[in-house]
Amino acid sequence: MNPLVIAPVLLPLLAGTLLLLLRGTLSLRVRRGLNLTLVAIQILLAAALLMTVSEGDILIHTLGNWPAPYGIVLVADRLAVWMLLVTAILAWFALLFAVRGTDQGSRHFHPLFQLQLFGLNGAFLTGDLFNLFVFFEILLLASYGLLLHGGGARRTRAGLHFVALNLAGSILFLFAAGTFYGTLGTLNMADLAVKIAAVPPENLGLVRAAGLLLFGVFALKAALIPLHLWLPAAYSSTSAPVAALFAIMTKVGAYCLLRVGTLIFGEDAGPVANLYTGWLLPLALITLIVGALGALSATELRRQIAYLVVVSVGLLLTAFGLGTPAAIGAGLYYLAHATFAAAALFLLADIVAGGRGASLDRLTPGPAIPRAGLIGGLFFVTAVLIAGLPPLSGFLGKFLVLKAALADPAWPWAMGLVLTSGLLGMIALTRSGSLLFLRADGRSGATPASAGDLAPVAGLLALCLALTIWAGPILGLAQAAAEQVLRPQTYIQAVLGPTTRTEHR
Amino acid sequence: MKLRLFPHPVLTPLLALIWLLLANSLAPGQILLGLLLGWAILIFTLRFWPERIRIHRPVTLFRFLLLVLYDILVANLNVAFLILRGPRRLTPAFVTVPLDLRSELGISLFANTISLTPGTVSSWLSPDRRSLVVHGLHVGNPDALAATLKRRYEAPLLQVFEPC
Amino acid sequence: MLEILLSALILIGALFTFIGSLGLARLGDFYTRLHGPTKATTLGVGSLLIASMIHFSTQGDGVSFHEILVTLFLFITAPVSAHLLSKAALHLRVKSLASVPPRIDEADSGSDNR
Amino acid sequence: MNLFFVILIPFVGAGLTGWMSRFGRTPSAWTAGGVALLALLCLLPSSAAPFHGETLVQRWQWISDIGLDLALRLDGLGLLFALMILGIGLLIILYARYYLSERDSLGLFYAYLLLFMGSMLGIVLSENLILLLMFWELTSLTSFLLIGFWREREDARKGARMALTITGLGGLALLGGFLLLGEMAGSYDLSTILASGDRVRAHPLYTPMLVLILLGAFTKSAQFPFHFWLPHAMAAPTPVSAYLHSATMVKAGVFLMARLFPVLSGTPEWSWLVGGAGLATLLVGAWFALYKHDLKGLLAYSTISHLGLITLLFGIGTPLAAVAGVFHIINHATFKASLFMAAGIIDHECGTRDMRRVNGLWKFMPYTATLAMVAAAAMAGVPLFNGFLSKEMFFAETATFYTEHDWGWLLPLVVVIAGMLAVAYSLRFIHDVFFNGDPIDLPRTPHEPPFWMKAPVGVLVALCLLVGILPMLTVEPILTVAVASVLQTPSPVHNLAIWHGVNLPLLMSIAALIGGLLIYAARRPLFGLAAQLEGRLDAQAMYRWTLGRVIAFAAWITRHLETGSLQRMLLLFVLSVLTLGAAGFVGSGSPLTGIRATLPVDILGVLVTAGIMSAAIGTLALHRRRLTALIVMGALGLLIALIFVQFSAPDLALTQLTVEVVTIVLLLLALYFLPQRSPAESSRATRLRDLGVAALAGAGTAALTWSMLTRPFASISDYFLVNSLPGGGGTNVVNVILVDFRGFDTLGEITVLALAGLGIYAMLRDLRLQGPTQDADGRPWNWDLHPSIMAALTRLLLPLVLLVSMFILLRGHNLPGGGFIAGLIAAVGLIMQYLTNGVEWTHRRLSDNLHPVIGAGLLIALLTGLASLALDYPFLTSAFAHVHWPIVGDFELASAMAFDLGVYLVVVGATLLILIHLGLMHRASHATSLNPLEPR
Amino acid sequence: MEALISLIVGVLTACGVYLILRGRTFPLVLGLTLLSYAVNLFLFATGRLAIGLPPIIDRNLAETASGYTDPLPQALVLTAIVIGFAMTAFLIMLALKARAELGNDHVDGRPNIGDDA
Amino acid sequence: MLNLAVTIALGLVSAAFALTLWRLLRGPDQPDRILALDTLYVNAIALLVLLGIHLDSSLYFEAALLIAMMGFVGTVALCKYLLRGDIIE
Repeated sequence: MNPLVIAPVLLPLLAGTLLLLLRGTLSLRVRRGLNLTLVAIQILLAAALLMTVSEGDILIHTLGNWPAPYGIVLVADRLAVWMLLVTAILAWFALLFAVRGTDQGSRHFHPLFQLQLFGLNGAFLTGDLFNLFVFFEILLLASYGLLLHGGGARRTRAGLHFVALNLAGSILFLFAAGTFYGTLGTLNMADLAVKIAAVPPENLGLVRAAGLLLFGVFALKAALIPLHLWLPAAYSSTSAPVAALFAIMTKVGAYCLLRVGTLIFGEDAGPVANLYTGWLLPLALITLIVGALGALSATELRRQIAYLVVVSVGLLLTAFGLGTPAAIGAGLYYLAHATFAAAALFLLADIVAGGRGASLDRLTPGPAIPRAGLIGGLFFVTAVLIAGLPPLSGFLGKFLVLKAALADPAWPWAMGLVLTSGLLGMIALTRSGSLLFLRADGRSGATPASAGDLAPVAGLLALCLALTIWAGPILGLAQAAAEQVLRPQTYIQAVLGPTTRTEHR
Repeated sequence: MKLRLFPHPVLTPLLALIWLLLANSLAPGQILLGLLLGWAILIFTLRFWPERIRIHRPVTLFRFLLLVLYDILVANLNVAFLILRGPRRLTPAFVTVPLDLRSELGISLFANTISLTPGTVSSWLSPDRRSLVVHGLHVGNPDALAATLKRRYEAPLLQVFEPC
Repeated sequence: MLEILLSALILIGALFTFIGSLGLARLGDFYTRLHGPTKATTLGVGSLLIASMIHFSTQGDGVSFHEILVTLFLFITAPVSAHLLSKAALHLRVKSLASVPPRIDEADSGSDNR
Repeated sequence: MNLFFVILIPFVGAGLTGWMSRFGRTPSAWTAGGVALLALLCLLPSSAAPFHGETLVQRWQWISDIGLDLALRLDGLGLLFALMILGIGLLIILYARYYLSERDSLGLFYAYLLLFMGSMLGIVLSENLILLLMFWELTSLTSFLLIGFWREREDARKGARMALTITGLGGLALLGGFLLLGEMAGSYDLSTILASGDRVRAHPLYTPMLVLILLGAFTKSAQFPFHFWLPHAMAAPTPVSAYLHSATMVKAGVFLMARLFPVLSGTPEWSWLVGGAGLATLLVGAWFALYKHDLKGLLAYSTISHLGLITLLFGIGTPLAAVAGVFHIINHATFKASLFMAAGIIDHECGTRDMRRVNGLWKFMPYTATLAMVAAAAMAGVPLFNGFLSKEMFFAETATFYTEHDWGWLLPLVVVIAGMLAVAYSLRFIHDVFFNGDPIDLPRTPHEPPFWMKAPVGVLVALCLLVGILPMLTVEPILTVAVASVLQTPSPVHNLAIWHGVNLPLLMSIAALIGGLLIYAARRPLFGLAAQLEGRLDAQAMYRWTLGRVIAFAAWITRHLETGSLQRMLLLFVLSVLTLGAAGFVGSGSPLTGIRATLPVDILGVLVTAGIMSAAIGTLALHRRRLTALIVMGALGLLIALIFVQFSAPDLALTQLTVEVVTIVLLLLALYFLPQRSPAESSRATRLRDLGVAALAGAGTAALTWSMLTRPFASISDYFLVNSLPGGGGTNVVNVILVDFRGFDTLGEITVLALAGLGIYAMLRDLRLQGPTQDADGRPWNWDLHPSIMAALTRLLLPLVLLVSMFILLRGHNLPGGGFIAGLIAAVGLIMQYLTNGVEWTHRRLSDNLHPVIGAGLLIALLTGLASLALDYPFLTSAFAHVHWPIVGDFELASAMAFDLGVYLVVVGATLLILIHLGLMHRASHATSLNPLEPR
Repeated sequence: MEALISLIVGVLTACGVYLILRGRTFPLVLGLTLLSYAVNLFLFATGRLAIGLPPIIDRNLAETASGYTDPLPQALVLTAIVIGFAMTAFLIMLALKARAELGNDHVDGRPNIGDDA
Repeated sequence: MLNLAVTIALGLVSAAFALTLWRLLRGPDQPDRILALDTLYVNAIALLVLLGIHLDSSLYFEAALLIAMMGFVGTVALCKYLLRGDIIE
């Protein structure tokens, strides 16, 4: 019973509660510092967990001391911890940006922020399908609050669409989870995996339908075509730190697709083995190209970045859809990169918009940005990252995915579409970059961005640089996580024990 | 201070009684719990009560309640008959009843009694609270109805709540 | 004997419930329809609750008086609902078979100074 | 190790130089020069190795798992290129110091230049293909910065973008090609790849791989039809052009062909693709070069043409052709760099580069003119200059080709025509600029440039001469080792000499020279022809058109996909889900109906079903009259509660009932601010479509339900039933599940509720809505804010309601109820006070600061769980005990009850928070009492 | 009985889907409410239908699992109802905010649409 | 006999339900519908009591109690809406 497993879930909840209760007592400065400290502790926690699971152990925490599959379990395997770490790091930088003023746009930013992390961490750790639903709702509701933070017509409209669509998604989740329970009689994911392998043929239809409905839920979260349409407006209209934090949101969907696709519908799932892969790869590839086209046609920087997030989702899910250890490992590496890079770009876009006065981030000639050299340099580096150009982590990720794709019969498609989308993304970013930084019409914009504004961006870029330099060991971690994910038996044994626990009855 | 801690000597046992009804039990633990809750809830809710309710003639009130119960029974039979007989033969009418009651609670109780009893629903209270418009399902003589209502219900209520 | 009493109470209760709803469905205008449910159903549900009380009190698991609470609730709330509904209908000038006293109209519209 | 530093030094030096620029232009220039020199010095210790036939490989582990290491290699080819890059780089640094004006940030320029230099060195020194590719793309990026250096100029920006787009396209294709190549060879290491040529050429994917790699090479080296970016890149400062477009960037493409020559060449595909592209480029470039009035434009097209020549040589594919190719790379670098620098001097001095205006400069700057003329002669292939030698070899190779192939005679012919054109444009460069009358309307009066600006040109021109006259002494050793590493065999026998006797190549050269003179003489009519052709054969227009189409297509598809319409998104969502569900079920072949026995239908079931169906359809039919729809939906909620009652779920029924009412109150609060009716907006067809989709969705879920309900199943629930009392201490299994077995869910659930409260509270700030002053029918609102009959009685009800709420809370563990339902009941009771007595009245009695309540609730629930964690049990482990107190008797204390209390508080707090603040929101817009008789 | 429940779920879903495809916020809320009714019923039904067997353990009887309906779906539905309520509340608020900031109650806040048609 | 009575009673209450539902959908005015909803709640209490007797279970009592409470709140809120539009003011 390792309390380390549950700490990443409980800490943000406790933090959120305390920040809520102490709202009136503590000054804003103190609360900011407190929040930053708490998120930093979460980074340390995740890192400690990563150390613990690096040997391949899977840690579990049986909540309420009820054995699985009856109680809810939290499961920390390499994949989950990987996600935790990426989330915590991202959150810290997003928060660092937010405490420079965005957190004052509306009430309760800090509790909402922590509760958002509660939802995210819970979703990554839980080993129970219905509990996953609950955490989805937590992270969604927190994200609604954060998304709307600050207000404004565009934000409200986007928020309304986001909320409505996700509500529909939640309903679908319940249908899917219900069908699973009504057919297999359990909700624990490991137990589901065990039961599904032995599903009688007459129940196959229900199980498959449930699986694909769940696929629909996750596809919506992950913004897979044609369910990606909520993303551009939502991400482009919200405040910068929130958009940066949202870089992880689509990855939750991707994570779930990977988790469910490998655990429940993995190789050992008998008649329903690999149910997701057939759908995932083609859809991911189309997403990739549609996202790239969207980025090319965007007339605002933030919308363009939002579409680039769609592109990254496409590439990520392409990797997951390929389903080999190499591909999934590549995908996990890319996931970290894409999250940080997109976040950096969102933050940068905010600085750009702030520096251009009334022109904001519209891709039209406008006033010169103060400190254009520095900001432009950062933009250049970030754009190189996002577009997947060498020599940074974006290129490595793309290269790894492509290399892994060669083993798949569909590799010409994968290669063609990935490369084309890369080209389109590059053209798009070149256009916007040269427009924003090179083509100023001389008028001076607003107050210059301070070093403090740029620090989170620089920090995120430094992370990407670290991802590049230490690509070897980091990729090793990702690869190990991928291999572990593809051996669901270890997960099942860790959760249910060596023998399937039927004697409890 | 004493008032704060024990706000109402009657209502606390009353609530405890209701608690026992809810719990369907007379166990000592439940009685204790009921009293405790009756006390705690009253402390919290007493400020929601508009005015100190003072009952001047409990016996009259009790008699009045029995009368109402009886009237409800009769009224129900009456209305059932009217409904079954069909809508054609009904002569509905609005009747205005002048009010002597002044307290909010008194008026409310009067109006409610009217609604529960013979073929009448209190429909409208004038802004000055001096008259109540009543809808009758089958009214022969409006003035007589108004007089009956005043005599049968308002008078005892006046005695109980506003003896001046 | 007890069973007969119970059955009678149940049937009476159900019958009055039914008649109340019948009135709601049959009668000619809103104000007359209002009478059915407020009265017939209070009695109907009342006798059903008494039946339930008797039934469960005689089942052996001790007395069952908590049905009184429901009745109490209904008796407090039903007239209030009826009054409010009637008031709302008058405010909305819902068509009435009986003539509406003119002062209601005056008070409701004339004094509104917004 | 030193190779690593050769590459690293420029990168680090770039930063240093940029930083030095704050101390002035000269320190910055010195630093840049020093950096380049340092890199060169670093290279020298290793440079002997290639001459001994060794290939130096240095390797650092990076991502070894996937065959990506920092592996560098130094062989003859690499050394040759590295020397060119560094050597010419040094000259360019010197030149740029004087070329760039005070306004330009020299430090930034040098930083970019050094970055580019480092990238270029990386390409030529990479042992690992992927590493090579990374540097390849870096040159694209850094050249983007260099070309767009004068960012205020529109043409610079466009040129830079175009260059990046085209070379970026190539880079991506190259990535694909390298991936395939690495897969075929089993490694990304050049050593391995170069040794596995046969395997690669026999691979079924050879052709696509070749095409992809060549796409990369061709775009970089500006081969037809991708040549058009190069002239536009002339918007760059001239030192950049001199560097990038003579010795470095554009040479990367031909370098790559040389590098992979042993692996890829020797197949018909190679010959046709490479030879064809080279030949076309040779001609097209030469043709356009002649007619450019812009000095740099002429040089740009001539560069294209010469790159075509080199490509063609590699396409021919014989060992001697490779020798010629490498030789011409060297020669072209020298004379073209000097020519560009000369052009820069002219531009610098005259303020324009238009050859129609720049005439007769011989009088103004004789030294520069001499240097330029020598370089131009080398370009034209005049004997005694280096260009002549390689051109001669080139002619020889085409002549050999003629003997070996049908239609082969065409090649020498075409090549000679190209040679003529080359002579002609070289002549034009010399004649137009330095002679041909007087300058016309120049912005400045030209004179000789500073010495240090001419010096680099002089060095290069001297090299042209030296190589041209004494090839064996100067260029032969390095050429031999370079060719050896290109061919991976010892260099074939070749004889670098001016005079080989009268043979076919010499005749061809003479023909070219004479023809060139003739063409130049007849240039006037030809200019007209060219002007006509230019409009038609404009690859750049095609590029623009294509890009425009792509962007238009992107915009079109995005516009049609992302219309910003929620209805569309939802429709797509529903359709996707239907597809997924149907595909899942239908694809399995399972029967719809299972074998489980069904319950008999009873009267209540029919009643409720009929009721729900009519209420649901009623809601649908009446949805445009919103209040009506709401009322009908209220009935629906009640009926659903009845289903829960009927099928043994009292807890659910209670929950459903309370939630329903709270929802209705909430909706009513909202409806006040919304239109009372929905307009009929959708067309009949849309409605029919939606009805169809809705019917399908309904059929789908109905089928799913039916299919599931008719199948037997075994679930984990028996465990809960058995363990609820002994393990959880409660008889209401649902509640025990909620607070114990799955207490974590509940913790999440109350967090959701708290979040909703907080989110709404946060959202409501600054939200001011004006409610209507009359209802939908235009009637003013009733004056009576709080009808007194209602108010008086509901106040009495409050203690009753709270009592019930406590009752439901306390019994929940054993009988239907629990914290959530109890909390809602209490909330409803309190809301009722708001409803009947108004906000102000209630506020005097009840604080509206509900955050502490929510927070306390969450904290209690959380601490209950943490308590067990502190005792070394898992989170939320429950404990319960039977306690016996005198008088009170037996009762049970369970930690789950504390948890339930937390739930209760959160529910009360959140529900009230939501409803009250919505009520408060429009308090401002309200007049207070409206009773005409009550005092205000 | 199972057929009736299936029918109910189907009809509720159909009506809900139709309503969420309307262009105004209020029908959207109504539609989502209907859909959550449908899914709650569905989730509830996953434990199969049983009449008169509420999962309240009788202390006097032996500890046996038979004779009770499946309690787990009920707990799940309870959670789902609560979450659904929270979500609906949030959506309603958001609809109001949209009405205030976009000027009308169309889900897309179309600028050229009048309010009361 | 009790069973028969309960069955008949169930039939009667169901018929009452149906009539009320008809009024609910038919209208014609909003007060009619609210009244019908209110009546529906009362009918539901009757139904629950009957069901309790029928199934011999007192577990339905709380539901009845809650219906009584919630039905009232719903009706009050709806009426208030008709009168004032703004129900919490």
